[in-house]
Amino acid sequence: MKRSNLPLEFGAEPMDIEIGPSHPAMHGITRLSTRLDGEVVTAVEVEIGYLHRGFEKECENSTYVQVIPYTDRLNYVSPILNNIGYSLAVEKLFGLDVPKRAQYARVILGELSRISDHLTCNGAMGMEVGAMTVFLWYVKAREYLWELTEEVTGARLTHNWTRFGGNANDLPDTFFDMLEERLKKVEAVLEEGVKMLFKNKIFLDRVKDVGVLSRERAIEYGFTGPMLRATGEPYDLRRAEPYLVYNELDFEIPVGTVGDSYDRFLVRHEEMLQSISIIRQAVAKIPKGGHYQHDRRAWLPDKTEVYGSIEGLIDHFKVIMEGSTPPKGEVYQAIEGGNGELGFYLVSDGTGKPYKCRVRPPCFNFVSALPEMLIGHYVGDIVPIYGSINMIGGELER
Amino acid sequence: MGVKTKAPAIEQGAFFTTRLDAVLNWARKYSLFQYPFATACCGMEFMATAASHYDQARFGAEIPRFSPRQSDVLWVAGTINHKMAPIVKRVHEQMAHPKWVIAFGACASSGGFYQNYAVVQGLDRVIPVDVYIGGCPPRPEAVLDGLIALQDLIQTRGPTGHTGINPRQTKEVLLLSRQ
Amino acid sequence: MQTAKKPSVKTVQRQGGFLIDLYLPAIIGGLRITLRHFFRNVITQSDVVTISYPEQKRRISPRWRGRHRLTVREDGFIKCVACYMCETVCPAKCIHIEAGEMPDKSVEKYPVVFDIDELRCVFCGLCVEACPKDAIRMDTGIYSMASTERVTFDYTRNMLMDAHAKTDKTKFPSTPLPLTQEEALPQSTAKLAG
Amino acid sequence: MDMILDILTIPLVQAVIKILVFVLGFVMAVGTVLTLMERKWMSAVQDRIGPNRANIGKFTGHGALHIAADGVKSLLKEDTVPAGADRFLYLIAPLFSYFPAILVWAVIPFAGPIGSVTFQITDINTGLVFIFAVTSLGVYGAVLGGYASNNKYALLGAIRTSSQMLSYEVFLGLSLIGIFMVYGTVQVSKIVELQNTYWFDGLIPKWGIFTQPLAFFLFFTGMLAEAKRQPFDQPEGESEIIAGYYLEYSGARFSAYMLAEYVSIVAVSAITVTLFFGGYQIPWLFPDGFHLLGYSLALPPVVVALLQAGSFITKTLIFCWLIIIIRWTLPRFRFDQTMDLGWKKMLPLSMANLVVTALVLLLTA
Repeated sequence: MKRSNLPLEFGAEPMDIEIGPSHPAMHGITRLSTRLDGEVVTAVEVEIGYLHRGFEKECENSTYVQVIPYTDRLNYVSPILNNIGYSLAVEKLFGLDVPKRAQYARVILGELSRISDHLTCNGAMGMEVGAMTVFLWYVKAREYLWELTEEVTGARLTHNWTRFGGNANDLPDTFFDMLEERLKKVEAVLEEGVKMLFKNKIFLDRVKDVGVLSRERAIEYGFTGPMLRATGEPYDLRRAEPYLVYNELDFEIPVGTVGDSYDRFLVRHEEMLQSISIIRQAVAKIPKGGHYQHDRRAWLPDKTEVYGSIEGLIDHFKVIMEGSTPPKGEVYQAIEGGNGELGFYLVSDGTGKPYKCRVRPPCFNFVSALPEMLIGHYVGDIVPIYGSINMIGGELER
Repeated sequence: MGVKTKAPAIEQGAFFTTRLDAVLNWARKYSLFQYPFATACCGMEFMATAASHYDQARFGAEIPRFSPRQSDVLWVAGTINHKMAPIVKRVHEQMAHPKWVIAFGACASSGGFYQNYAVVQGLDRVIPVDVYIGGCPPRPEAVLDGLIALQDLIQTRGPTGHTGINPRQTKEVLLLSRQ
Repeated sequence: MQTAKKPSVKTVQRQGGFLIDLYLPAIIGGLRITLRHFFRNVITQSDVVTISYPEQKRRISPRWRGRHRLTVREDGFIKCVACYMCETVCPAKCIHIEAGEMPDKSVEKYPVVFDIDELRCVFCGLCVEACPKDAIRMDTGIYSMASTERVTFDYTRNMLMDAHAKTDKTKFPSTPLPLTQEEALPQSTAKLAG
Repeated sequence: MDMILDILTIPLVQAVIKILVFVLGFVMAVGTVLTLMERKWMSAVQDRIGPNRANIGKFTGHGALHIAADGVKSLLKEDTVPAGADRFLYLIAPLFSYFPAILVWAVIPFAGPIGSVTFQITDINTGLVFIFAVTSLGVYGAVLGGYASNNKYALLGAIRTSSQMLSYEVFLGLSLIGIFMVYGTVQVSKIVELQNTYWFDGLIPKWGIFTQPLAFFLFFTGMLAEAKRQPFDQPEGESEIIAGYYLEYSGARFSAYMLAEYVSIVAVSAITVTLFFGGYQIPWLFPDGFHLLGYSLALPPVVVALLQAGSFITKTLIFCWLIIIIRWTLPRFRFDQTMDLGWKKMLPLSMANLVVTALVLLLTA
């Protein structure tokens, strides 16, 4: 148990209190064993594992394409980003090229996913300090985006949308018809959120200067994503190690100055606005063309071929019976997920199933740093600090 | 596997329902305080159901009470693994009678596609379940249908719900032995 | 590997200062917004986004992956040829097929048993993609399954074919991916068996 | 007939009737309805519809029947007593939470007197002091409940309640001393009557809000804290200590706590209205009718009393509504910030208010 060196107030007896695993502030699944001196946290131990679902073991027993639905459920607030990360890793293994249109489509849906992730996180942070209304408005905005993704992928949350060599289906016309209207609605909700929270002293008092982690400590802990950027380090994989077509798009990387909950909140807010701008640019630039490039080792041929030719049918059967068979080798591919660097490390032994599939979840590092962030703060601070790290059980514990 | 038919309808004669019971059950079904035991992805859809677009509150199932004493219905939304199972059981035991349980989504109902060492293959191996909602995760519409199904159950069966452990009537391939 | 572009950085603006320390301006500003919502919703209901679900239903995407159906040929026989593709690709292992032969050899192979445990199904849609015969689809538009009994989630072949008969094909046109066999074969003379 | 009238003149009988009408007929009824109205109003703020499904046949009453459903259900729910609880205290604690919210009504006038009949349960001449004495009892319900539950969360809630309520009482009292000074009395009926005097030839009434504007803000904030409403609901602090001091209560006792919260909202509103918004007074309405700028309209005393009661009830309801809307607008303070606000900001401010009031009175006297 990590302890602080603070002397006990009044020499009172400390109180041990278990927070979680089922506690409104723990998002369901983490346990904090805390020791309190009055209301001040003096020691914390984080226990995780309440949502361990054996993701990596499941991957070893599944073919490459069967893993895609599992990745949906890693970070279940921004599933498409996981899809994209995993597919990029497998495509790297294969050496596949993805059609330009599919890449743009991935960027568009990926950024929609990022917005929905940040909406949930910021809304939940509002809820945890008592601003329930803001949370419900943010969830309402998220609903607008989910309708959009549903239009493309056929599911609200667990999309299973990317394939090796492209996407399962193309962006339909209805999607583009709805998009601009929905983005406007989301912007309106964000604007309301700004008015409700951003200048409210009560909210600012709750989040300012709590959970501070310096830039150096954050880097030592391996922070990435909004948590790192809030400390002032402009590290964003979309720029640092560009993938897809992010090099063709303009956006700014928001950074904070202090590295407290408040900076994280602001960075996420600004990122949503940047994502909206990225989506607008991508929609203007998206080329015509195919959404899927067939490679016979990777995934199914076009249905026309399957129905019409014996070679197509054999390819189809082979890839399903044996799975996609990438060459032997190992790759690491990381993308900027909702929470930070979401990396997939794949080892292929040339068979249809991954020999090893390891995920680098961004929020594992955040949770490891939790004791350092919490100790010395009040009980009431646990909640907004915990909310600001956006712990997602699915990717934390896999 | 043989042909399955629909679940047998609840036998009307088997339960002697008086007028008073009907009124009491009516009250129970429109005042369902909930304990959202949200662990995973389904929790997101639970939020969506409670939020403005679907507004679960219309059915009187508002007010998430995180104290098991004060809640009537336990929504188990998300995967329950072996580490979490005792906690669900404990929360269920702490709930004041009458209480009901809704298994929300594939993972809670049956383990979903996590058929491995970590995951409990269905919540009904740990606590009795009154309503199952299929889907991964279920759409909010499905959730509301589940809630309506629970309300119907309360109206017809009264406070007991499904007594005892639900018989596992599916002939699924069990990868794990019973816990 | 693409080359890294120089990032443009924007420092977020932290709020603070005397006006904020007064509490009241922000409280009044917040109240203005909530009151606007309140009065709009009480008087005209113009902001209310709620869908009164059992009575009102939202339009769902034609691509929505709902409960399965098993399609049939024009002569009414099941299209499925029991090739086990869907069972193989299913990550949830929720499909169970047993193949059989017709005695008169009019059909080479067909599913005697085709069960789906919809409670285990994760609605990923891989079975639809994996089907070489366009025999299984998830475009029934049935998005809601809830029951007090577990058995009601076990769907047999006949129940799934029944879902096909009941599907409103105009409301949910064929998904772009599985073209029908007839569409796919305008130039081919030989029909595949089945 | 004469006998009935005779009985009605006995003060005790009058008091009992008044208690029944005011407390049961108004306070409890409004408190109960507020439980539903909070849900409906918060839905309106959040772009939702809110409860509307409970029905008898076709009748739903826009959700009104949910009150009945909630009431019946909670009576039927199992009454849990946690292991290790102090059983006696645990069982009686919910009753204590009602004391302040109900007793306060003893001194609050609903309308002006008609002859010798007053619309006030009792008009003790230390009314305001009585209100203080009673509101400070409110802490017992929470502290006993939290202490007796044998639960650490509940205990934290209880500790928070006691320190919050005790601290806020201090400046609550100080902020009201200004009212004493301005009206020169602590008798509630007198304070209300004096709020019907006017500045500028009968144009602007001397309501508390105009004579003591700063005190109003301080008092209202303090009262929110006394009622444990957001932004001061740390004792219940839903997101961190779950339900605070009533965490372990279920069924009827839990509803008792919930209802007590709403009843205390009504009480808070009524006190605020009485002291700062003229109580039952309608501007320019005197016991014999309206008088404004030389124009006048004579009214019989019964009509005046009815108008006054209506005005009092309307004002109270508006405040109930405002308190609920505030809850769904603002985040909540952290516990130590609540204390900071009380001791470091509110207390000096209320003292400053006293000094300024005293100076002004001295100069104008």
